[in-house]
Amino acid sequence: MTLREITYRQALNEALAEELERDQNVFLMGEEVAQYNGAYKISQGLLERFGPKRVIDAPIAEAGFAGIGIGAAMVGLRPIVEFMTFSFSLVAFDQVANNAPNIMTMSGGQFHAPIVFRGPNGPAHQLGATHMHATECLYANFPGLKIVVPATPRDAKGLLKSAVRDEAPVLVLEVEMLYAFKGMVEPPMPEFDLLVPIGKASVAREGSDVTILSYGRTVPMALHAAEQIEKEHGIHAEVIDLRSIKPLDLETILNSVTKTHRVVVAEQDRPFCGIGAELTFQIQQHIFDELDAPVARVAQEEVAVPYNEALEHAMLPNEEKIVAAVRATCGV
Amino acid sequence: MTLREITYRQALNEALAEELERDQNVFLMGEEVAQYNGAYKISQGLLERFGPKRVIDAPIAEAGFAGIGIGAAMVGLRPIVEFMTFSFSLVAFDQVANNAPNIMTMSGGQFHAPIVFRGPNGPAHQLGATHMHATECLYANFPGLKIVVPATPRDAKGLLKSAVRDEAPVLVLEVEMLYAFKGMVEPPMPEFDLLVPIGKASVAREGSDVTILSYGRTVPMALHAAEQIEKEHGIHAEVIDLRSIKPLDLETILNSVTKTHRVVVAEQDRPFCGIGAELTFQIQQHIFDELDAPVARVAQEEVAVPYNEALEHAMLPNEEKIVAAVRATCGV
Amino acid sequence: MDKSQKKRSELKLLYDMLAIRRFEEKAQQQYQMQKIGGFLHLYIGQEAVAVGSVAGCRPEDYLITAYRDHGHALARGMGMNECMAEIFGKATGCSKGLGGSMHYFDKKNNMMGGHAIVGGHIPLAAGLGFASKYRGEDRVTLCYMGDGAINIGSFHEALNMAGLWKLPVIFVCENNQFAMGTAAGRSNPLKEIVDRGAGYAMPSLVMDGMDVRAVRDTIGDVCAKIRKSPEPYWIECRTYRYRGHSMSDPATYRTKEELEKHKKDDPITNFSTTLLKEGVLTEEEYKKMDAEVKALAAESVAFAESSPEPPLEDLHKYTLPPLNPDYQPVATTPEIAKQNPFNC
Amino acid sequence: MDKSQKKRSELKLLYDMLAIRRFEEKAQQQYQMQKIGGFLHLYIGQEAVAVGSVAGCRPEDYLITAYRDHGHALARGMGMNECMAEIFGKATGCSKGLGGSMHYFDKKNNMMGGHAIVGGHIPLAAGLGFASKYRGEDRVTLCYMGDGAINIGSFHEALNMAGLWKLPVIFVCENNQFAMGTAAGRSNPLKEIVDRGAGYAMPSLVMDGMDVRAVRDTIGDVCAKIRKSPEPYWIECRTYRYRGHSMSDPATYRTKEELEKHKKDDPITNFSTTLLKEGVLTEEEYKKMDAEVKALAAESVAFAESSPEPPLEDLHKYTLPPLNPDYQPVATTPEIAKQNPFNC
Ligand SMILES: Cc1ncc(C[n+]2csc(CCOP(=O)(O)OP(=O)(O)O)c2C)c(N)n1
Ligand SMILES: Cc1ncc(C[n+]2csc(CCOP(=O)(O)OP(=O)(O)O)c2C)c(N)n1
Ligand SMILES: [Mg+2]
Ligand SMILES: [Mg+2]
Repeated sequence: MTLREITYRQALNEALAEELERDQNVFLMGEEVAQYNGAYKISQGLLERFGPKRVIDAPIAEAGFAGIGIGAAMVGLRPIVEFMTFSFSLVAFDQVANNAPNIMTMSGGQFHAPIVFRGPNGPAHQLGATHMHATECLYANFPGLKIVVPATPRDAKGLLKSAVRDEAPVLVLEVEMLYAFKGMVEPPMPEFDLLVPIGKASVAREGSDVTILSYGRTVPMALHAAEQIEKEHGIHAEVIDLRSIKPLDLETILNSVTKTHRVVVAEQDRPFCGIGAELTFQIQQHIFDELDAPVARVAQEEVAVPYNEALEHAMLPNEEKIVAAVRATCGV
Repeated sequence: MTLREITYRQALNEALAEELERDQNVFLMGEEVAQYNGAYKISQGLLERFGPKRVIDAPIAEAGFAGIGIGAAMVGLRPIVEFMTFSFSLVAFDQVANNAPNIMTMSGGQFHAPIVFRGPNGPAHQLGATHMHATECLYANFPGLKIVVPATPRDAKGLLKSAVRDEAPVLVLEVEMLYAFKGMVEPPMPEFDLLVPIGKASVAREGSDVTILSYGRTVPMALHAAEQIEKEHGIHAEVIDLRSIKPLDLETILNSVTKTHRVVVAEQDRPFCGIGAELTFQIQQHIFDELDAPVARVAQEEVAVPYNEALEHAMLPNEEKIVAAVRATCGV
Repeated sequence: MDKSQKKRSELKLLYDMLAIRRFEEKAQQQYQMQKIGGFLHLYIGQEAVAVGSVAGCRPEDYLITAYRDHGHALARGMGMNECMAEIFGKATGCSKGLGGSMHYFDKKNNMMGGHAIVGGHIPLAAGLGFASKYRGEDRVTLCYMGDGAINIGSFHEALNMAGLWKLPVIFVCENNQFAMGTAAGRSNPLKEIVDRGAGYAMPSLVMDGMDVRAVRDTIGDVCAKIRKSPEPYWIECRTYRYRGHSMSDPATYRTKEELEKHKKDDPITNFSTTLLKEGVLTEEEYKKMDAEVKALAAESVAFAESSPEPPLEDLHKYTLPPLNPDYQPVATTPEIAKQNPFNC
Repeated sequence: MDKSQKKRSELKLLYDMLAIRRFEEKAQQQYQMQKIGGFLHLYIGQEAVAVGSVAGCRPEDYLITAYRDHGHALARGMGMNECMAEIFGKATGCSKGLGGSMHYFDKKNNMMGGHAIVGGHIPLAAGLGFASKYRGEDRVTLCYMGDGAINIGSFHEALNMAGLWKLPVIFVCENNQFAMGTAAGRSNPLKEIVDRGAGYAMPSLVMDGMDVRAVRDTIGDVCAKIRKSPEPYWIECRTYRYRGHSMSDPATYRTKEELEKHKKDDPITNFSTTLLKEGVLTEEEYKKMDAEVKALAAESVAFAESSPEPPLEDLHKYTLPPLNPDYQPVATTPEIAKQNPFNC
């Protein structure tokens, strides 16, 4: 099997194409996904290949088309709904968080909604206060939703495909800042059907002295920080890429921390009731005695995102902040 | 000054009346707040007293009237917007979380939105999966919002009045299950202008062996649990009523834990990325070495709320679960 | 349809309306006896809408509505037992006791649920219509909502897209004059609710929701048109609810006279009188019918009471559906694991 | 107005349109030179709408719009310097460099902001109108939105309430034919966008957005009516954007011919030609005017470049406003502290 180097964007595009090809019930709906080929060109060429019945431009009506997806999913279609960004999912919040995951309980198991909501999520560049919301911790609060955040092209493809096959509503939270990023991926279908399991973290870098828990945008930051800290301070950091926010792969996390006894969470979201808070709770709950230092977190600052570039940089998580947190945690 | 015993409902009603009386710019808007006197009768008599200009029935359009409130607040009115329940604020999520708190940053400080969003929030009784959302951890993730959860009639009155006076958008998350609950409160205006400070927790019960962090619905549960555990096991639990979720009164929390070295969080919301997770992070970050046991949490179970009463009881936090968590934390 | 078939079908309309009313009277009584928790929204007065419209469409057509859903469920063929058991929260309920009064679902009868967030189900209805059109089926979706629901965003978004994509959905506004205590004229600026369809270039009709035949025939005609060439309709259906919004509402926002006036236009009395006049029904038969549904309603309480609670062990069972067997996750291959994706 | 006043005011219309165009051309150039980050949505082609409507209302009337806000800001009297500095993210920007292109605010000019969530500002506009009516002022609010914004829920909710409560708000739909790449006919089922007003029983008009005098006069008339007796209006304003949706959009969804056709109807060329014909303007004066605004635009870049960045220490300054001095929190009194509120 020959691997190819493709971009994260291309990987998502392949995933969509393969799933549209595989199952007539799969369709893609969202703003500008068809004729425009996607605001971020994730759906490039799909309208031409699959036609306007399967690749559908929607009006600006996120709650409406999210709900249309849920309704269609209840009777057996497999909708993939694109939010141009997940910041715009906030106007569809009730549909995503209150309808999709609850249908199964409310109907006593008669109906459920196998739907994928996908699109870029979290920090981008200079888009201001309303356009850069990292929504993972908001949706993670709702039982019945699965949430994945791919950090590599391979995971982007494999997790999105798995999401389409999953029976639960799955949020695929993509990272705009990684769309152009390249990585090795198995050949496309029919040669290889790449399904990355939802709920499994990956050890992106092995290490023994400290665990950096990262996902999405912070994975490359954490890896670079780990390199630097090894060079400059001889500290061997293990970097875990969560990949799946829900379900969480607690086993991989706890194994790592049991080895390193120190944790830095590098999260792309806001801190208060964020992913880092949850990880900290679960780690100390399960292996309190293994912790040699408090869990540290690197997250956004507690402010609305400013437009100015320097202030934006100062408020977002970054490599230097991770390095500093690791040093503080390890006392060097 | 003679204290009176009034209900939580009456206390809220007094707060509204006093603030409407004090400032012509204050108005109350929401579904059924006027002619119907409020779905939960919080606004009883206010239409009659202040007239239809100040007490306004809105159509079922939460995003719309939340936004109307924000717009009016930008130019100096002081809106109090009632959500019939905060579960219905999910359809207004973008307005509450993305407009109200961001206006100040986006306008470089020229505008801000001194608005109060209030209404019952969190678990009620047998209302099913869509009607009982505890939204505190969702909104707490957004910088620029203040969030209070009164647990007593006095706090209900004093926090709501402070919220109206605050320049920030403030969410007053009431507890439906406590509306009929009675407590002592200072006399009304003009005799006494009761303003409970936002951002200060209260020690609802002193103790030395373990700290139970509670708020809203879980305050009475925690107090009862504390009584029981003292009687049955001789454990002296300190119960803290957070009152304010944001800003958090870290000082009071850390002082207590520094004394007791053990913590149980009793929260009314869902666990994943909930209030307990954030409290745990902050406690271990600041006083890691003071903790003799992992922080435990009692929260909702990770499921959509079932209608059936027994299942509902099993999925919500309750006294017995708090007792069990305290016992486990204290090893008895 | 021959004459006896016709007679049977007309009698069934009456029977179904009567069944709904007796069922709900029983439910109300049980609520007052505190055997039922949560909210209970009664449909009494509006029975002709659900019964007539169900009679006007086919069993495979999708039905979806708000929380005031008992009428639609029973009209659709769901049994009183499973409906009563549901509000008792029992395992034998139509939603296994997990949904309650506001969430009656029945897959086999294409009852796509009662839904408790005002307007939240209207996009789902468009989604059902979308699915039918996607599959090339001639199914129609009937989406019911209240007069208060036409003011919320999801209503607008769904109707706009249904209109744009010509989805086979009938949007039926059950204008019972009030949203809780808010008279319809206090929640929208329209002369008549039917006018709202103009904003979506949608064919729009008014129908008399107190006349079961009129409802049946109108829905029948519209369904026939839609099956030939899919497109959505906007129908204002004028009706009235006799009870408060929910059990906790004394409905002081209207006068006794107003209520009495509307009760004089009762869909059941009206229709039974007509059938008596037409000689399709005798007083005797009517009494028998009423006794029958009353007995069924009483039985449903006994059924509900004696039914088991959903097992506590099932608490986590309905949160996440099991994985699809055709889903074969692949673990990271060693080749890939060796890659250094971020060039460090 | 005497003749020379009239001349001045007509020339100002031209001047303002030209200023917007030259400002944006400069901004576009700076963006291409990567001096500006984030999104940049140009208003070029639509200038007559902002300029005409601002001229038709009073300075105290509120203006609020979406992210394509440069035109409204400049028309409203904001300076090029503060506007250019804003997209450079500088402390001297109209929103202190914290808002960027999509968030131009100016309190003293009653510019209530550009807003980036489609439709999210429409309820705020209703809120501004609500405040004016609440206070008994005769202020009007002008709320601009795109043709794509009329399909989202917040639009519906805001228009419904504005209609219901007769709020003094003019809702101006700048129908520039596209929402990003979606032609208006692909996002709503209406024959004409003006028809959407019927769903709210709202007086509705079409105006030619390429004719600055027509816009001014229409808005002027409507404002006069509203000041006498408050009520909202729905106005479809037909216009066209020459550039892509934002700087990253090559706008391949339309033909060159279509674009060229619309450019022939250019609001600036049209109006300057008229003024020349009418003898109100000379070629000479026009050139001078153009040179002047070009110089101002160039200067604004220099101003923006030489302006300071907002201080890093201010990062937390705009998250929470300081407490109101009339707010006097009271600590728990000892009497109350002794109470045992939960009876334990
Ligand atoms: C989004 C939302 N807001 C508010 C409510 C509370 N609520 C439930 S029913 C109702 C009135 C609805 O009236 P209408 O649509 O006319 O239906 P009817 O009850 O008359 O059948 C309200 C306000 C809700 N369930 N959802
Ligand atoms: C709720 C929401 N959904 C999507 C977007 C992304 N978006 C920004 S502008 C735009 C098109 C809007 O078109 P229109 O309303 O016609 O305004 P125009 O750009 O033509 O001025 C879209 C889809 C957004 N900002 N907000
Ligand atoms: Mg109604
Ligand atoms: Mg447009």
